[in-house]
Amino acid sequence: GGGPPVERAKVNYLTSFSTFGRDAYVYVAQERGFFEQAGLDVTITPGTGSVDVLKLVAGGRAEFGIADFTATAITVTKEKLPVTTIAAVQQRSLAAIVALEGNGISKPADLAGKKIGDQPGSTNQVMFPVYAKAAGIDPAQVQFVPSSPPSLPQLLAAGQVDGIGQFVVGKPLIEAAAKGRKAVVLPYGDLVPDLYGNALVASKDTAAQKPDLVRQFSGALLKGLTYAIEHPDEVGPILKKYQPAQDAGVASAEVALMAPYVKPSGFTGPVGELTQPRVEKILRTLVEAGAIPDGSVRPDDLASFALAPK
Amino acid sequence: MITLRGVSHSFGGVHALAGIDLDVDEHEFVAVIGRSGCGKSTLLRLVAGLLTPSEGRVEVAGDPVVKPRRDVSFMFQRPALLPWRTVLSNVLLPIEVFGLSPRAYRDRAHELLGLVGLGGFEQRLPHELSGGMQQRVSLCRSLIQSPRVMLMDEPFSALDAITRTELSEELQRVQLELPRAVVFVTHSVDEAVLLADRIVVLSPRPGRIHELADVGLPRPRALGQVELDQVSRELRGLLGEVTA
Amino acid sequence: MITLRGVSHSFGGVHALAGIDLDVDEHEFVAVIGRSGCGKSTLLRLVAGLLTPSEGRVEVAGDPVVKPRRDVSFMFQRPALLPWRTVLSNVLLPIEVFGLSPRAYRDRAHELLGLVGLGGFEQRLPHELSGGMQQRVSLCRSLIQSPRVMLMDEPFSALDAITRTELSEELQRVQLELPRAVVFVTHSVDEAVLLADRIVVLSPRPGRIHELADVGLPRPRALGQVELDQVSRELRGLLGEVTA
Amino acid sequence: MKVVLPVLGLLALIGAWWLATIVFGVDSFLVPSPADVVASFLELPGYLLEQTLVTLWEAVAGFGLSIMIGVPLALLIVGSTVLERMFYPLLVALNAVPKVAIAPIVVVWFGFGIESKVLMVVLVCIFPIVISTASGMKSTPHELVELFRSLDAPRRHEFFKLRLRHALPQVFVGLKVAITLAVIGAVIGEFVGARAGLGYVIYTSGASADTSLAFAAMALLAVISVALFYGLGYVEKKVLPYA
Amino acid sequence: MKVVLPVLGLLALIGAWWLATIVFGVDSFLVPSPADVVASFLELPGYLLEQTLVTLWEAVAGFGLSIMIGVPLALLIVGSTVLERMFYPLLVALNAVPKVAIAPIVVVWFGFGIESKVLMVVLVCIFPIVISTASGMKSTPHELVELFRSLDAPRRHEFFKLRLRHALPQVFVGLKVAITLAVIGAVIGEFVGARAGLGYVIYTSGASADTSLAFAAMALLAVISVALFYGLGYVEKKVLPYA
Ligand SMILES: Nc1ncnc2c1ncn2[C@@H]1O[C@H](COP(=O)(O)OP(=O)(O)OP(=O)(O)O)[C@@H](O)[C@H]1O
Ligand SMILES: Nc1ncnc2c1ncn2[C@@H]1O[C@H](COP(=O)(O)OP(=O)(O)OP(=O)(O)O)[C@@H](O)[C@H]1O
Ligand SMILES: [Mg+2]
Ligand SMILES: [Mg+2]
Repeated sequence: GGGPPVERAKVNYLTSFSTFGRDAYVYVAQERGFFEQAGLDVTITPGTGSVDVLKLVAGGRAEFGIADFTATAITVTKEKLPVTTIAAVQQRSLAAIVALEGNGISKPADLAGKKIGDQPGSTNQVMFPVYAKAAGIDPAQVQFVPSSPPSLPQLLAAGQVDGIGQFVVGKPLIEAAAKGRKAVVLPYGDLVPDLYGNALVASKDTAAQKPDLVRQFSGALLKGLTYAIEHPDEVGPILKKYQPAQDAGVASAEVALMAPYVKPSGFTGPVGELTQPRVEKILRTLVEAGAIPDGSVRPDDLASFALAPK
Repeated sequence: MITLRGVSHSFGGVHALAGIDLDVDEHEFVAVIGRSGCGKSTLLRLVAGLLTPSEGRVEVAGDPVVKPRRDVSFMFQRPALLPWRTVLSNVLLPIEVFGLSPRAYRDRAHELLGLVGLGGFEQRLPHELSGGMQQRVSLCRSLIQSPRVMLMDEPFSALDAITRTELSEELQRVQLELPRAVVFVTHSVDEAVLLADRIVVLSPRPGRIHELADVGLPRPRALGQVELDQVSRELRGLLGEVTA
Repeated sequence: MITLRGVSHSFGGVHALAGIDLDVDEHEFVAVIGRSGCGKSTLLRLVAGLLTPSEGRVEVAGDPVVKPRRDVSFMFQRPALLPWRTVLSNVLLPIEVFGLSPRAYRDRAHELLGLVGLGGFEQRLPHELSGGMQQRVSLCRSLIQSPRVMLMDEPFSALDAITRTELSEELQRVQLELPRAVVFVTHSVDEAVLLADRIVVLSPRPGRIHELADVGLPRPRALGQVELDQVSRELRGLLGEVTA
Repeated sequence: MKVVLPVLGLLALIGAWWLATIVFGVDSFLVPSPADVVASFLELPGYLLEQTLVTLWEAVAGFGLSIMIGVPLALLIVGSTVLERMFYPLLVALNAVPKVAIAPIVVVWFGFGIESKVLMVVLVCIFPIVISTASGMKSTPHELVELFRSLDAPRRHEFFKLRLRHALPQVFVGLKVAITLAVIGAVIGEFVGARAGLGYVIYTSGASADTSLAFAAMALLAVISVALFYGLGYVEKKVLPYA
Repeated sequence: MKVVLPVLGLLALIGAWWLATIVFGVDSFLVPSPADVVASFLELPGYLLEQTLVTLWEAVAGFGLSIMIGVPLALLIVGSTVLERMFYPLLVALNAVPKVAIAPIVVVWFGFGIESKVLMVVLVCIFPIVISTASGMKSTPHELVELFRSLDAPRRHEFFKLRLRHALPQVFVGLKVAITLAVIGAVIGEFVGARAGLGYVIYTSGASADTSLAFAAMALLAVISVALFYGLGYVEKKVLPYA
């Protein structure tokens, strides 16, 4: 446009982890001009996992970030981090155990006696007791080996572990790494359907003092998310434009896989919906799993329902 | 100028010097002779303020010596040149350290180096010099300071007879022009007789001072003079007795 | 035993030695004198195989010298002691390096150290010794090798007259008992006359050999002998001419 | 010779690597073959070189800063036993903190920009500089120290004209250790809150199991390191021709 | 004095830290107060000490191995210009590879046991040992080398009785740098596929946002490092009383 330059609000944003297809919607929002239309000048920085993202948002280095909802709940409870969630990116958790065909794992019950590599503190690990109970196995029979996320695919492919904690959308990546072997994906969402996936987080200060900014940003981001899941094929090339090292095909495939988690079949609410009853349910599940003490946190401590998409 | 009273020094177990009393006048040239290891270098270090005596008192120009002074120069037994500096800038080191302008002393340094036969070696590094040449650089470094007190530890030990004679004469000339207190350690009785007003001998372990002789000969003296040879011969006899 | 033919040596630009011809017989004691920096140390290094001549040929015992030999000992101008070794084990170093048993040579080392007046200092470290004491340790290290050829670079320069005389006499005795080829650099004409069968002088830059004298005096000789003084006096005259 | 031998060594390494991937059938998701790595590089040469420059600049800036802080620190430590006794242990302790673990703190305080990366570089490479400078200065021959003392030289002259100058060869050893650590420090800095740099590429491609790309980035890192190391060697030769 | 001053330094540091957390209101999720850290430690003292021993053992074992490999390597490098020219650059390059990035490969090849951690330690700490040993050996005074040459000493004597002995003070500088790196190497090794050790504690507690516990573990790491460093200093004093 030829109009006078508008002063746009500068915003720092952190992805949940690196810049894979699952986080690519922010680039879609950027590329399609949704942020600009909302009067925002967004700088995207790849995050390095939920806890880091939460600390950086709490520390004021970034206004917004994406973190796993479960991890956020635990961290906020334990460390009293001044952050709040604004929207749920996925309505069902992406957490899953991924194995390779031929490793003797094809259903949740097969996990008994196996070795699982995972990042410590990940949803997969924290929620495993709940998942195991639902699957009817003893969680103590499964051994978790803590490892950094970048090393997980290699450990799995090399057979050092029988399975790894991953997001369901990681399937194409794992299969690419394993050179043609098929991956077996056991999503937590199948057995523990209440859990959210990632959430958009902001510091409590931002939420309290700049609700308009939060609404504008959240709106634009979710518009990007909606566009992304509606046009997965466009996402790969957009991501590749911003992040040349990424594989466009893999990214598009991830987005396609992610679509039913953002908008599960039968889900009628707005994209990003975040409701009090769901959060309450999740907290109860967490208490059950022994991840947080009973009564230590209320849903309002965790989420700004007033700012959540309507 | 220099006063030592009851000075003793030990290194751990080794008793190097014991009960030293010595006075050196303002313009006096004192030669110290004595057997190897008897404590001559230690004595100079005490006067220079590089060592603190275990016992006794050392004074220079009336002040107790607590640390080195700039009006006292020390020429060490070993050349102690900075290996990364050229000959010229080694000679100019005291000037730099004293905060004077090396530029102003450049000509003087060249002159001194020429005098000791090192003209043309100004830009060489120490490792390119022979042992005697290094010693001469160290001599120039000591002379450029024009101090009130000169302490010299075997300055000519690595030099041939001819160079040694030349430099002895030069030193005499300097001393006549601008007299100062000099304490000069040497192994050569001839050299001592040639240069010194007074010769003291240090007897070994623990080192004690024996006044040997006032060399009451007029200056300038020259090696080979009959009177000198005579004094030398007498001294050698005495020396044998004292240091036996 | 030692043969040099047309030997020249340059360091980069510095022409240290030129056209040196020299023969040393099997049992001959040759003293080399010459002004500081004229190339005496360089000459010894060439014979020892530590330097390769720019021109000419060096032979020891009939073989061209391409690298140091174990039957040639070298006493350096500087003591070159290993600072972390005691006096005793510095003296025993050649024994260790030659693969012999240091135990078997312990007594010999003690004996040598006693001879040079260092009895009781066996367990000291070099930095606890005076300059002259270090030089004597280095002398012992050289003597313990019992080599066929001894190269000595100003071995007594840091020693007082008396010690120097004692050690000269000791060296003469050793040479009489077990004669070998010795090349001995010194600055003292008296010492050269006392010890040497033959004295050569090196004139400076570039160093050239001048045969000075066969000291045809019977052994053992003693300092102060009238004949020696006479030879010395003559030599000094000649020396003046050659090195002017 | 000077160029041939290192190249030979490199070829030997690459040959061995290639052979290993073929003969022992090393899984390519663990260690890709040299061909894969080269292919990965050729896919994005411009992008990778850009990232290389980012990392190089961070490493060099941090390294320079480390010298500017480390050498004076070493001077203080040599100059005062009290300071040495008080702060040396702290320096050791600080050095022991795993930088990866404090990276988020550094980012929160210093932001996503180059500052946080440069700080990481300083944190990893200051220690070898301090310790080698201090120990080199302490090893100055006693006879030279005595010379300066006999001249009643000011402390500053003893330090700069003598001890530091004498220590230079050892300082360079410390610098050489530090410069390779500097590169690693930059990479660690880029693991958290970075948008560019080889560390970012490695972290991202590791997580996406793109091992060839990670290896290409590591090869570039190695190239930087070797270049900086030998660049330093060149400077050393200029400064210390006779050492 | 010897004990008082370091303790004073430590107290000053802790005081400054405490003050900072209070006065500047540093967020406790970033930097917990000393009291929180102590409390964290007192909750699990036995467990933490056990983990400390695990890490200590890995670091010491890897450090020992590094000496056993690094010193001979330095001898080879000093002994042969050809080897130096061929393999020094490779060593530099190897050193430049971020260990965090190759940790998975190491784990895949050497398993989750102590071997992979020890290997990591060796990888991080061999370089300073090699370079300081080699450069120390090369700096042997020419007059002493000439002495050995004049004795026609075998190479092995020149190396062991002279050069290596002369280099010892510098070797110790390398060892001191290496030992602090060794601890970090062990921690990095524990970041990938470990079930014990302080690195494991830091990694797990970091991920579960238990910052105080992570800091307690880092404090223990610092204690190990300082202890090893000064232990090495003690050995040095015994071996080199006059250096
Ligand atoms: N740093 C030291 N530590 C221990 N003993 C020492 C030290 N310096 C000197 N000594 C001892 O003190 C005594 C005197 O040494 P000094 O250097 O003064 O002798 P010197 O008369 O100068 O001998 P030389 O003529 O050989 O130079 C010697 O016995 C020596 O062993
Ligand atoms: N390593 C070197 N590099 C350059 N020049 C050298 C080197 N060694 C000696 N020279 C030069 O060679 C000449 C002869 O030196 P040399 O050491 O043989 O003298 P010298 O006769 O032993 O002297 P002195 O009696 O002083 O020991 C000198 O001019 C010296 O500058
Ligand atoms: Mg002395
Ligand atoms: Mg010489």
